[in-house]
Amino acid sequence: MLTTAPAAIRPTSSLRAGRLLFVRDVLLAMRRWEHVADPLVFFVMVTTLFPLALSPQLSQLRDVAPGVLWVAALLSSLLAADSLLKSDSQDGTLEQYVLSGQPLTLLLLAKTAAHWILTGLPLVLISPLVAIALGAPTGALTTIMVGLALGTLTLSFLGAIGAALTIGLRRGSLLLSLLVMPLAMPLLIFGSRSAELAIAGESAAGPLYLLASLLVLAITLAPLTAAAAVRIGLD
Amino acid sequence: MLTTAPAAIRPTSSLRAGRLLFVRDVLLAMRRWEHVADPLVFFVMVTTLFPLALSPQLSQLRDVAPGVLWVAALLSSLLAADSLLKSDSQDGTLEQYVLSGQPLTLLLLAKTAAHWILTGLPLVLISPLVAIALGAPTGALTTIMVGLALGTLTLSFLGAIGAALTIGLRRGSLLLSLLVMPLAMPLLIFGSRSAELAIAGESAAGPLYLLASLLVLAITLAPLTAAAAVRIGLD
Amino acid sequence: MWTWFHKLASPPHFYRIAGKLTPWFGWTALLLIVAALYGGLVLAPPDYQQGDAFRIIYVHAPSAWMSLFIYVTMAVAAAIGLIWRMKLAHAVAASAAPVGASFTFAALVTGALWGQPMWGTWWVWDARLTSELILLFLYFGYMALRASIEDLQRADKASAVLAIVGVINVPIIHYSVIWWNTLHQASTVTKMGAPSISTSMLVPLLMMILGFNIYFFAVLLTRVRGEVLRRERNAGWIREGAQA
Amino acid sequence: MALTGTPILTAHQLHLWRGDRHVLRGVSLAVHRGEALHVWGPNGAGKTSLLRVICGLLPAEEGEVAWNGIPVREPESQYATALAYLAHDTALKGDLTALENLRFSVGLRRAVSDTELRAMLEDLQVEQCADLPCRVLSAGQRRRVALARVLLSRCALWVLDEPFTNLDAASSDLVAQALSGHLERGGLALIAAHQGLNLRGGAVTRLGLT
Amino acid sequence: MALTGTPILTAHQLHLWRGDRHVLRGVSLAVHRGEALHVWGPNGAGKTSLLRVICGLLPAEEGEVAWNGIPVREPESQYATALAYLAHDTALKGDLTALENLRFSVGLRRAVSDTELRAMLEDLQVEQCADLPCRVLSAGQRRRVALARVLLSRCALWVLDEPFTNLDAASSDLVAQALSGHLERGGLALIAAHQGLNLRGGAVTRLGLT
Ligand code: HEM
Ligand SMILES: Nc1ncnc2c1ncn2[C@@H]1O[C@H](COP(=O)(O)OP(=O)(O)OP(=O)(O)O)[C@@H](O)[C@H]1O
Ligand SMILES: Nc1ncnc2c1ncn2[C@@H]1O[C@H](COP(=O)(O)OP(=O)(O)OP(=O)(O)O)[C@@H](O)[C@H]1O
Ligand SMILES: [Mg+2]
Ligand SMILES: [Mg+2]
Repeated sequence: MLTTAPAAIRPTSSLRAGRLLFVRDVLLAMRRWEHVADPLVFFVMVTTLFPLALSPQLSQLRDVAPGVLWVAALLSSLLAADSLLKSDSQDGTLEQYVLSGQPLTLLLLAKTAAHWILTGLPLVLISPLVAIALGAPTGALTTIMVGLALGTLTLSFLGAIGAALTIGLRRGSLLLSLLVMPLAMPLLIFGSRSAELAIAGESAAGPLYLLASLLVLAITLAPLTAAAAVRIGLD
Repeated sequence: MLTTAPAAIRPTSSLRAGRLLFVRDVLLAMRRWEHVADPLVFFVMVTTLFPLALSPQLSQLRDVAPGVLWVAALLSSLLAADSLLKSDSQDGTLEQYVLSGQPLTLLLLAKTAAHWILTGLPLVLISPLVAIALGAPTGALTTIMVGLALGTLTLSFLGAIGAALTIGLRRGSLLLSLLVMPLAMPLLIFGSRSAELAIAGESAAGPLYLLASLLVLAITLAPLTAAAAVRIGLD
Repeated sequence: MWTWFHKLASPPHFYRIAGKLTPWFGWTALLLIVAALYGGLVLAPPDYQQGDAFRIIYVHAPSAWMSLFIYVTMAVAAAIGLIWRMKLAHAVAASAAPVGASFTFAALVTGALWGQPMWGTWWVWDARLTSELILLFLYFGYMALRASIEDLQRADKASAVLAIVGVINVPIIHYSVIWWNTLHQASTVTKMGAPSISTSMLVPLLMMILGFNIYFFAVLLTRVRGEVLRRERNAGWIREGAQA
Repeated sequence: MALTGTPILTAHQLHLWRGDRHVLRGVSLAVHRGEALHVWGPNGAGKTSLLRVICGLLPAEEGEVAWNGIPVREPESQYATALAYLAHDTALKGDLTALENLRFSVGLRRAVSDTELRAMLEDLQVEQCADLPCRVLSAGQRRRVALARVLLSRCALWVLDEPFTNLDAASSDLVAQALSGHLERGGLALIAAHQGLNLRGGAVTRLGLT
Repeated sequence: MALTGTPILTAHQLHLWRGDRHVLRGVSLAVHRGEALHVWGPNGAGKTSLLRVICGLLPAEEGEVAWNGIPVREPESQYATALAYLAHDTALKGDLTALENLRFSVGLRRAVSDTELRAMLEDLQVEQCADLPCRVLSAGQRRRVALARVLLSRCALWVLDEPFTNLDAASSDLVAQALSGHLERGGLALIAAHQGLNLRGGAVTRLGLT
């Protein structure tokens, strides 16, 4: 077979390539289930740390609950973002993407999507429990979840940019946080604001719309930017 | 020279070996100054994120200041801890330590010390600024600094254990946090308590003594444990 | 005694003995629990101030107790495995962890369920509650570490180190939390349970705790047998067993 | 086999500086169908650098690379789809099995079936590693799995950086054999290696760097 | 050169399982002063594993390694100080220069002066890399710097895993030369390599793994 003439080949469509990458990343994560759990547990832990560091009256807790929730979400997304491209760039897989002839933007989009499914979504799903532990009323839960869903997804895309920019820097993780955090400020403000309103029992439509529009912006621009950054990072 | 007979050699004493390692690590960090800055800036960022996420009345801020300070310190120490052994284990240097004939415990002690100098100390030094920004009275600053100094040093040692346990595990960073955080809870509690007392203008001797005793415990036990873990981690 | 210990520690031997013991444990546990449930849910009178809500105690207190008991068991087994290089001990520790975690979880959930009627909230940052929660994290950490190392020997030893460090830390956590909590004014119902528990309530509770313990041993034995099979899969005695 | 027609891959007067070292000093090359260009030279001569420039992973300060006469600016799909690069490090995921790695890395370029993948692993005599995580594979086994990616890519141009590293004699022959097969099918190859290349089929031209 | 006296390094009936693969099946060996044991065999035969077991980095399930007749449990100082190991990967810090790397890694074992270090780098013909961060060095240059560590370690036992990887012909000779010098000084060596070892001085015994 090594020397036989090749049969006609069927090149891979970009979409198929994207799907392949998506599937592979999910598979890769499942190989080590605990890694999927990690950002989740981190989120839960940070939210547990706070009450420990504060005096444990529920009333006061409820005031800071939105802040705690969102800062925790922000941090764990940032940490997770670190792993988005690291292994790929370390073992040279990233070069292979660039050389694969597939649109890098699309590949990165797929990667980011997989990444959110694996790190952001679980966090959103657990948030009601955490919110209750922080003394939020049951009425506020849906708003909080929606807000976090929009926020974490946007964060994943921001994280992609940061990860792309820090390719090849050992110990990039903290540097990455530095790059992304400023971009994430608006998210944090609107997000915690929405949670605050929800807990106070008022309508949080305003901040949620703002979050949504930020998400749209991120989805359209981030993969392009990240792709460019990757190209730069390689040479 | 390749084939000439060797002159008599002067073997390296354990202490000298420790100093060598210490110096090398500091040098290595200086090569990438941004890494020294990383935990610091992360600390500052987290502490600035909070006021953003909360409604910024200073009174309320002052109540949560100790919590914010200490959670931020804890997190940035944990993140920094990830890099304590990672590069050494990736490029096979760690094996060389084990085979160097020098006491591994001592080498790890040196490494941890260097690590604290590079990641913990800057954080302690900047803390007064942050504390004031969070509305702490000037009277409380020394106590806060002492508390953070004791706490971060202990955290570095705990981090060493975590790092040693997660050698060579991909995406070890979050796993590490997961392992170390429960161990770090007491630090957080006593630490934030001391800051709280200081801000309230009372004596924080009690919690500080407890922190100190925890530190002693850590210094004596952690390097041994870490060394054992490293030996395990290599095969 | 010592020789007997070593004999037991040899996998094939243990496998056989455990196989024999399991059903006994299983049935006694079942009997005790059923009896305790009857005593607790039917015979015992409703609590004069909590009404029937107090009956959760029959699940809650035993699970909480087990959560602590199992962690210690796990750590001790791990230590034995590390010091005397006994594979079986590692197997025990490995099998104990998930059981302990689920008991901890049960304690948390039942506690929370109880908290709702009692304190009007699912969760308060009470000392005991918090340390229980942290205990859950310790279990998670142990399991996560074990799961992320595929080489068995290494996983055994590394997680053993963690378990031991953890058990040193448990009392520290416990007291730090209590201390932290009591520094503030008694925020909520810190002292748990009904005032003086009457014997008609106590006896079933004790039976329940005993039942849970025996149940734990039954589960542990079966799980360890599974572990042993997995670990010794290419050892001689299993092949023979398979042929036979 | 005579090298007829115009060269497919050409590079003209490439200059590359790394730090203050002038690594590539006006390197030109031309590769025809069925030709393997064997880049050799002492350590640090610039072989890897040259290969990376040709792949477009490293921009040369001067000179240009052309494919079918069309200058290549940065890896564009048309050129990239024709090129398979094997670097010093095998781009394998330690947590995925050899098969999963290939399923993905080959799949990125073309539709491929597991049977085909397994067949190739068998040809390279690493079938027993197909379902092991690459982390546990030996250096040479990893190298072979990485080579399988290239052999399966069906690309016109193979760019191999020291493909024989860590390989035992037997598998070195296998690779050489695969290579000559590729050339006989009209493929091109650019190979950095310290050992001499003696192929059954195909023409080998040597390019020395100093 | 005749192999006189009792062997210094011995291993008896080593058994090692990796996963469910029985990698080392009762390997025994004995190395005398001035002897180099050349471990060879196909990829995946277990050369690296054997070397790591000998170094005490990997515990063998059965069998034992003895140094001067004293069994070695885990790397104890007495044995470790007599042993220098070069793995598949060069334990170099990319951010430090070659000199700084050596200053540390050799310094861990014995007091060493920069002039001595530079002299060795010169002997290995990488003096121009002495002050470059290892990150930018070529594969072969990195390999040579890593070898310099071993050559300078003054250890009685050299354990080298494929020392010739990435090396050009010239430097392979240099290494071989250094090796025979080591043996003539009464040193021992354990070497995994696919190429044959032909040394001017010292005795070479071959140990085949399958
Ligand atoms: C999530 C909430 C709760 C958690 C995590 C929790 C945890 C615990 C723990 C750790 C113990 C100690 C078991 C032992 O030391 O043997 C315990 C015992 C107990 N708990 Fe809770 N608890 C919770 C809620 C409650 C509530 C709401 C009540 C009733 C008001 C309650 C009543 C008791 C009683 C009566 C005992 C047994 C007394 C003793 O043996 O110390 N618990 N619980
Ligand atoms: N920043 C820099 N400053 C100085 N010299 C550099 C720098 N970066 C790379 N070099 C030099 O450029 C050369 C890069 O060579 P390259 O890696 O292409 O060599 P190679 O031919 O692949 O060698 P090998 O056979 O060892 O793989 C090396 O000599 C290296 O020392
Ligand atoms: N967990 C595992 N399960 C199955 N096989 C394994 C496992 N870990 C290692 N192996 C096998 O054990 C062998 C390890 O071999 P080792 O790395 O010692 O080979 P080597 O002789 O150094 O090969 P090379 O010449 O390629 O370096 C490989 O065949 C590998 O496939
Ligand atoms: Mg090269
Ligand atoms: Mg090998």
